[in-house]
Amino acid sequence: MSKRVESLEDVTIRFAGDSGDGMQLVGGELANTSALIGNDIGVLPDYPAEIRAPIGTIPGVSGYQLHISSTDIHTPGEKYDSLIAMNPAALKTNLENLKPNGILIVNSDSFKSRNLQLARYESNPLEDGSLDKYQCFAVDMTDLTRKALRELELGNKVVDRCKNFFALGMVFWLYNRTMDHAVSLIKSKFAKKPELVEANLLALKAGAAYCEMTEQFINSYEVKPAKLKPGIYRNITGNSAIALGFIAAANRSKLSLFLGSYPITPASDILHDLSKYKHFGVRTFQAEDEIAAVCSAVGAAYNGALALTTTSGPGLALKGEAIGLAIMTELPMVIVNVQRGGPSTGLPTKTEQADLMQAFYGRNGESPLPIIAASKSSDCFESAYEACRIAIKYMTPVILLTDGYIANGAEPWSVPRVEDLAEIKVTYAKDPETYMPFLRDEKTLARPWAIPGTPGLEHRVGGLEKEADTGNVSYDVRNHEYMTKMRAKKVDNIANDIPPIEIDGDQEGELLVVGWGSTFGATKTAVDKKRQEGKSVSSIHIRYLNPLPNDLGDILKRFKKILVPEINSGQFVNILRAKYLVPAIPQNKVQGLPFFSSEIEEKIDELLGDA
Amino acid sequence: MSKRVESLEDVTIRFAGDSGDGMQLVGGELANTSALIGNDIGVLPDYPAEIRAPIGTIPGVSGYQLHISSTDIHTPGEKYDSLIAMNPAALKTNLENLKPNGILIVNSDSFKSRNLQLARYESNPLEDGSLDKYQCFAVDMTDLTRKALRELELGNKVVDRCKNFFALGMVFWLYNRTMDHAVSLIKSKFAKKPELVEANLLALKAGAAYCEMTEQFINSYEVKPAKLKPGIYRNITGNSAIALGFIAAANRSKLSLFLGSYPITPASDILHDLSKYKHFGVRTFQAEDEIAAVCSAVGAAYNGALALTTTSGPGLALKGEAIGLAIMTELPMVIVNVQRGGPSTGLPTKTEQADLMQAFYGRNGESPLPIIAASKSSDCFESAYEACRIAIKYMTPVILLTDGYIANGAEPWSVPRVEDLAEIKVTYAKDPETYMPFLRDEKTLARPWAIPGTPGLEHRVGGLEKEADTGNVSYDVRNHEYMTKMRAKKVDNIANDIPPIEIDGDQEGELLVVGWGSTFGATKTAVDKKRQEGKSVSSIHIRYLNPLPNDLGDILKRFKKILVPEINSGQFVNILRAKYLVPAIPQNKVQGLPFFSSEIEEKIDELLGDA
Amino acid sequence: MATTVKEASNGDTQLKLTKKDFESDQEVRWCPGCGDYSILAQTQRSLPDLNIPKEKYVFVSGIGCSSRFPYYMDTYGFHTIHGRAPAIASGIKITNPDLSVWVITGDGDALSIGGNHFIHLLRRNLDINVILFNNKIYGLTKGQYSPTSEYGKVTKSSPFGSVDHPFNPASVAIGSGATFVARTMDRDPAHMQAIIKRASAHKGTSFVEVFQNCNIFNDGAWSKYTEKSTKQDNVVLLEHGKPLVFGTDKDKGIRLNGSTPEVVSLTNGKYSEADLLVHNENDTDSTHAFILSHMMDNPNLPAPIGIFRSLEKTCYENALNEQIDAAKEKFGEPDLQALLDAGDTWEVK
Amino acid sequence: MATTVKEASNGDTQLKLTKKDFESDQEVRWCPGCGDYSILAQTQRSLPDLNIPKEKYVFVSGIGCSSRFPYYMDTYGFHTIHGRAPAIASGIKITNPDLSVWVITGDGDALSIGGNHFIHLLRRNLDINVILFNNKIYGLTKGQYSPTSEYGKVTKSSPFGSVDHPFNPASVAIGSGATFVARTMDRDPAHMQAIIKRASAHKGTSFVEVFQNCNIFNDGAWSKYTEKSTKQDNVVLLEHGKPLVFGTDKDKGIRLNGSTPEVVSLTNGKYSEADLLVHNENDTDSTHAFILSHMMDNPNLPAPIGIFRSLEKTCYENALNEQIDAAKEKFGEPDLQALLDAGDTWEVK
Ligand SMILES: Cc1ncc(C[n+]2csc(CCOP(=O)(O)OP(=O)(O)O)c2C)c(N)n1
Ligand SMILES: Cc1ncc(C[n+]2csc(CCOP(=O)(O)OP(=O)(O)O)c2C)c(N)n1
Ligand code: SF4
Ligand code: SF4
Ligand SMILES: [Mg+2]
Ligand SMILES: [Mg+2]
Repeated sequence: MSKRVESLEDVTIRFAGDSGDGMQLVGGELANTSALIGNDIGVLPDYPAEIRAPIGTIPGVSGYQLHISSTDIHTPGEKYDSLIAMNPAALKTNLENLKPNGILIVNSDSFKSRNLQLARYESNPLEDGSLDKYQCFAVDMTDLTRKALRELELGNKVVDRCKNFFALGMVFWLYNRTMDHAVSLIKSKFAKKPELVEANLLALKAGAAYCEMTEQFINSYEVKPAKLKPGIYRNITGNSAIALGFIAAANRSKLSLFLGSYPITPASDILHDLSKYKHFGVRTFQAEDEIAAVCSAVGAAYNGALALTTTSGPGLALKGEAIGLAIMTELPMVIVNVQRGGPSTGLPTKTEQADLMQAFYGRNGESPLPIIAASKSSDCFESAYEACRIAIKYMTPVILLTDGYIANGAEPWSVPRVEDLAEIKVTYAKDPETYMPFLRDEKTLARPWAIPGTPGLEHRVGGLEKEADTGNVSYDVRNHEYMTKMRAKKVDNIANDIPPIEIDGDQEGELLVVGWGSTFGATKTAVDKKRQEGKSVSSIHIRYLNPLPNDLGDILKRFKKILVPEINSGQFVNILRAKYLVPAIPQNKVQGLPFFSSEIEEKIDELLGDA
Repeated sequence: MSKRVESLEDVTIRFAGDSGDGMQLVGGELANTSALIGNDIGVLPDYPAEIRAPIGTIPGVSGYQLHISSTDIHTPGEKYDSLIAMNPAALKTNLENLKPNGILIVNSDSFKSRNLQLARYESNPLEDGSLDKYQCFAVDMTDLTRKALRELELGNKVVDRCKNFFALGMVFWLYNRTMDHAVSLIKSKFAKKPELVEANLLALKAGAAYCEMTEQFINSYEVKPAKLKPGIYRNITGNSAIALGFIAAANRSKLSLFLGSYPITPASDILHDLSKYKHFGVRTFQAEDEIAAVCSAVGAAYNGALALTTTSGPGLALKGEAIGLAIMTELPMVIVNVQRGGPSTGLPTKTEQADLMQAFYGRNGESPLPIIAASKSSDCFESAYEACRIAIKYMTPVILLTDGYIANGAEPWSVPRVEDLAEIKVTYAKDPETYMPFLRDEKTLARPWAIPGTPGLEHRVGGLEKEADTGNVSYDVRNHEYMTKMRAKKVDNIANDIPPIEIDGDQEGELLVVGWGSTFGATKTAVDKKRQEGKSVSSIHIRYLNPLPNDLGDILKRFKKILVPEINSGQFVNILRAKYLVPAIPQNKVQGLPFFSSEIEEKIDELLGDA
Repeated sequence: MATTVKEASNGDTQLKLTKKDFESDQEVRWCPGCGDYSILAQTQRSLPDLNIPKEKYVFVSGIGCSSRFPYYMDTYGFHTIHGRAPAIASGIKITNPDLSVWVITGDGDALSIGGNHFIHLLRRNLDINVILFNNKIYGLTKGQYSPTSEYGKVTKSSPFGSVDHPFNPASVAIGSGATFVARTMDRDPAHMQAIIKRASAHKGTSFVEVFQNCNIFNDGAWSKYTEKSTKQDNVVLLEHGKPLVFGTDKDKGIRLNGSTPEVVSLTNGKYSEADLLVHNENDTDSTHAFILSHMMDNPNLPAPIGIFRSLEKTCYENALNEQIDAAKEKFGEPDLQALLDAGDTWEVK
Repeated sequence: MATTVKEASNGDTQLKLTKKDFESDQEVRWCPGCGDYSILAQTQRSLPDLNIPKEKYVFVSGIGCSSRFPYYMDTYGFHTIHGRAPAIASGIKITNPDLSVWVITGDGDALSIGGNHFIHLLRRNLDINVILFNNKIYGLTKGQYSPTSEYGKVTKSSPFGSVDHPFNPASVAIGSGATFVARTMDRDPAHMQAIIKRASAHKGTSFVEVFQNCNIFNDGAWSKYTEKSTKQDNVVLLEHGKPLVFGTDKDKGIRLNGSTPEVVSLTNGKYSEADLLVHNENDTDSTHAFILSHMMDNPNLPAPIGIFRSLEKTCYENALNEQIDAAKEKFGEPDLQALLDAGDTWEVK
């Protein structure tokens, strides 16, 4: 039978199975292979808060969604073209978003009564006709994998764990992907257990062969490489990109890098990543808690290091008091908050943007600091780098916001050339004659950085209010007001040191959609589409949330309506309303998931009228 | 010589001396005596952050300011009519605000070269003519006290510590106060050391006698009783009133009272006070830190107690994560934050209103809770009571804001009759048939309170998102959105359960001054005065900061201009601007001091034009 | 959720509860093979014997795999925030001393972020039972080293080996003034049940360290002590009043050399049982328990299992309630109006 | 602020610093008579002998009366937030092991809010010196009981007497794995100076508890140990290698009965010095130090003063730096571009 290959502009695929089924692994591998082929990709890993919930249950389902495209894309897709469901629970929780007539591959071996029951199915969906509106392929993957691996004489338990690669093999055949990268992944991942290398390779090939041999699949598909900007690319998650951004900033500023951190989902990978780079002189300190983590960073900053701390929402809540100390002592550091679903422990593995106000105000007293948010996984590098630049130049703690979605999501990243990175100049104070701990630089209003070990600059800092210039403790009431204003002014002035806003679309019009953080992808996709439909809608994306860009007020006034989509109950929208007195309209989604571009499209239609 | 008594409407007196000079004691005594006479009073204690800074230095100065009036007043006064300065440093730091031709009583014994030097005086102000514009009385208090106490044969050290009562005796004479209360104070305070009773009584009388005998003082003054609303009055500080408010709420709701707290200035006195009332069944737990303090309260709340925690700004920062847990588990408790100067350790003994945004947003995720602020010392009772009522009725943590000024300040309080207090009804769940942990009351949206020990209601709560009704852990995305909205709605609905705003002045006009918290006194005084001058200005005071009163939006729109004075850099003003899109104007003072009414008057003039 | 308690009193009546009565309707969500299952089962098996009505139990936990425990118990339960369970449990116990309060925690939860609350609970000696699931790893966050991980441990956050010296949880507890300290393991159900019951019986804070296997991120961390083949030579079972004897053939013992314990052979004629350290749970001096607690830190010594220390001492909540009772006695029925009217008052007419 | 260091090196050259070199220009703001003055003076007197250039000192404190200390030292100093000094000091030491880092703290600061950071610092054994000013009270907040206040203590927050059992700071430290533990007092300047110098010399975390009098809120809390008339009978001075002898006429000694210390008379002929417990600072087993640490809890025993334990053990920052050096050795000069380009890359033209 000759293979009919249909060419698609883009395709969305979702793997879903038990937490132990290895869905993240094969999903990630399909992403890497596609990126290497030259597709643009967007991914959304989605896994439970338990390490491994009981097998076969709904809470135990782990999903990995991947959007592969031949054009520039910005989201992990919405409705899937294909769903691979390894058990009934995976089918149950994911079917809703499979497109009508979409491809549904299920591991039919697992549709036994116990599993059906665990997934709360009354009858077997493979038999009751409920899947008729899809192209459903029920494949006995367990059985087929066992057969394919029979020769190896491995236990069933080991063999059954290979069926994820069987499924991947099928998808590879279906979407005409090369197996080269998957082969080398298997070889390196199981290097210490050669029998597993062979087993998984066999499973992978068996999956592809199954599609080739059976006559079930009439079509196969391809997605041509995307036309990305020229450059060297690699696939990267937001958390890895942040780690690299910090190393780059330390390297360029010639500061030593210090991270004080306490593990927390979904931020831990930054700690894991940075722990590896000891030869870059990176010092990571796994502290006893978040307070010790941020405090150790304050100590490192006092000592002249490029100091970091990384966390997620509940951890940021704990760090508030110490961030206040860094503000009072005017020490440079970067606090990364990878937002997750709240309040409290909330939904630890889901995404949310609900810590913006906490970043602004989660401390006692008047304690302003710069806030930056990354817009997508690949933007995390530059955002981290920029956060460091500002922290050092202005002697201030900076909060960098990302979220679970872009932290774990991956996409192609155009790897920068080191020589193109912005300069980060550091000058430690040296001269005992002119040194005063709180004598500010006229331009930046930054105080000098005098580090322990420097002869003649011995001085004391602390959390009590300090006298201008000398830095001595001062209870003088007017000095307090003056210093409060200077701390605020120093941060406000940073607005003069950031690039102007780029408007995507017309410079004025009916509607402006304002994004921040990870709403970037869905917003851009939606607005682009609506503009193509001829609607008067533009979008801007705000990386610098505090201080806001100087030109923002002007831009807002040029549009009749302003829409602010956020994965929270409406936070940034209030900042805009309070500051510019514009009737900005919130669009909110609090479902632990990023926006679908269609949701924003609908809102745009609603605001502009459907005409 | 016959005494000429001049009658004054009101008078402002300031005692200032070394931290060890006992100024707070005699200042407080003058306040109590005046209150008992029937004056309205307002006080402002003002002491250094050190327990006792080195004697004679400027940072060591402790002040106590008292406003005594025959009319209803709302502030501790501004410029003083009389200043009692016990040493050069006290003179130096306080002279600025003495009215021209005001009465200045100095302890001339302490104007020796060492003290002058410590106070950074180049020449002796008693000799260089710099005090000519005041009625200056240089009195050798140390020497006169020693002489008066000679018979007792006590050491000089002991004798010298009595000179504060000598000074008080002078002031008593000068303002024609009865000594009865002071005499009983001395008797009870020094009950264990009879020799000190005698010594201080002698000093007190000697002070008065000195004025009577010498011909220095031509005039003496009196301030007639104020015409307060009928009732039983006592003088009370904000912190004591809070403690009583809580006891009253516990008593009326028949709940047992639990306070988990960690000492911190200026909130510690609430802990001290409540620790005394063991016979009211009050359990106080001095925890190892603020986190343990709030957590113990969460545990007590889970257990069906009326749970409290008290702190100041840095402590609130530490409590954020656990407050989020109380929000997620929907447990009732009251968090008192007595605001002080920030950021960080800041100015611990000074006042500020800079934790409002922290109260709103100092936690991860979408975590709304009700916020109430007390307006003056005597209002703390009702505010505390009301915070309890709302917490219990709506099963929610409530933040109650006060500040150092009203917490330490004292004023006459019209003691309520127990039977007039609002009802606080508590119903614990009992019925295993109908019980579900998160099944909400239709009206209040509160979940049922089922306390450990109740047979058949065994259930689990926690910080993870929970399924509506059942309270089981749920990662369902739509349930999360639903629960997020329900938590917000429950808090928003409280707006239907609070009294309408009272407008002080016309119902519409040119200018509305909006106060919250301790700006009440200065705002009211200023607006009353300007209205008497015929200006079109009204004022409102907002006790319920979240949710805001339903009628607020309407009221704001009836005025052309809106002014929001705050002891911070502008916080509440932004809440109003964001919510109502009104161009409210901030008036800010960040000097660790309350507003003077004159400052608000000036601002009113500026906004309305001087005409 | 309906209670199956036969008699809702705490008196002498036998309540006749069973393991099933303590099983909630929630699916247990640990990895297959996790040691947590055994601890849950032993707890559910032990509680019926305590003859406490089930509505009087409150299980309080922090965050971690172990801290999911309360969801699986059909009692009152509170899954709180990371590290804070002791503080929340304190608020519960103080406001109702009548409850049987249990803190379920992990090595990270109790000793890393929660270290301070842990030691303060021990010193205050509230009558709360603390069960620490020690798997020497952060399970829930997928495998970083914990404060009990061994020096040099390679984990996700220590790819070059950890440079933290570990805590010995029992030593920390004794240094903090703990009145009841015990150690048991997931693989010894009978022993664990006995310890759970003793912990419950102790008035004051009971601290129980459980060797727990995390088969995903730290498999076999305790196998030396738990596997049949090696257990006898590496574990010494503590029995009150008995000398410390161990080994497959009970051929070895522990003797004090000064204050330092050492292993002696009982078969070479040099030492007999009479020379050995005799276990005394109730020693008022905490040194004996301290010696036992850190024997494990010395690779040449076996790890003691059992009750290191059990000593009566005033419980915080009892002392507090006595003060309250005394104050009520002294000042009589509280009169709110009188309280409000107290101090110097005056009347305006 | 200009340094008076004669030679800015840390070599053999004598720096010739004096007490004055360590006095800052800030007015000292403690109550007259406060024990803190003596600790400040002894520190300023001791440092010149350490021969460390003054720019290499960093004094880090939390919040409390005691924590004002750094302002008065003309060295680098950081007055941080309540309880967190050990964590901040850790960040300092890790990023520059060449500095001499000191943590100044109080009983509330170190043991109440800061308890967790304190015990974790001790277990990690960073080369930091911790001086705890123990006045058994919260001074700065005007007199509430602290974690070292005695049971039953009447204070502002415990008008009916505290129902908290106190910590013994030295026992907590030893239970947490401290490698250097010592005790001294504000009223014994010479002893304190000696201890400060030894603490500085120790590589690893040095913990020094100082009995400090707060004459305003807890006057005389230590007088039993510090007053001439009672000191001899209530304090035993620890000297390495010597038996524990004390009493006005050196007539009493401490003997171990099993592992429990007891006082014996040296004059009634029953016991001689040979029967006494001999002090060994360097005992690898921490039991000896633990016994000494909690002798004070027993009112019949004297309080030991001196160095309880001094043991070398890898310091966190050294181990970390060795890993970094080894990694650099192994992977060569860091090449940022190569790092960014690592992994699977592809080129778009
Ligand atoms: C404030 C906060 N910080 C960090 C976390 C992330 N976190 C959850 S559990 C855990 C450690 C769990 O280790 P352990 O207590 O040993 O429990 P185990 O999972 O091993 O049973 C961490 C770091 C959190 N949930 N909250
Ligand atoms: C977060 C925080 N909580 C509470 C306080 C208030 N506070 C300041 S010092 C102190 C206790 C001081 O006691 P201690 O450490 O013994 O020092 P001392 O004053 O006795 O020297 C407290 C509770 C604070 N400054 N910050
Ligand atoms: S990760 Fe480890 S501790 Fe957690 S459930 Fe799995 S096996 Fe148990
Ligand atoms: S309050 Fe006590 S500890 Fe503080 S300075 Fe005064 S005497 Fe010293
Ligand atoms: Mg663990
Ligand atoms: Mg103290």
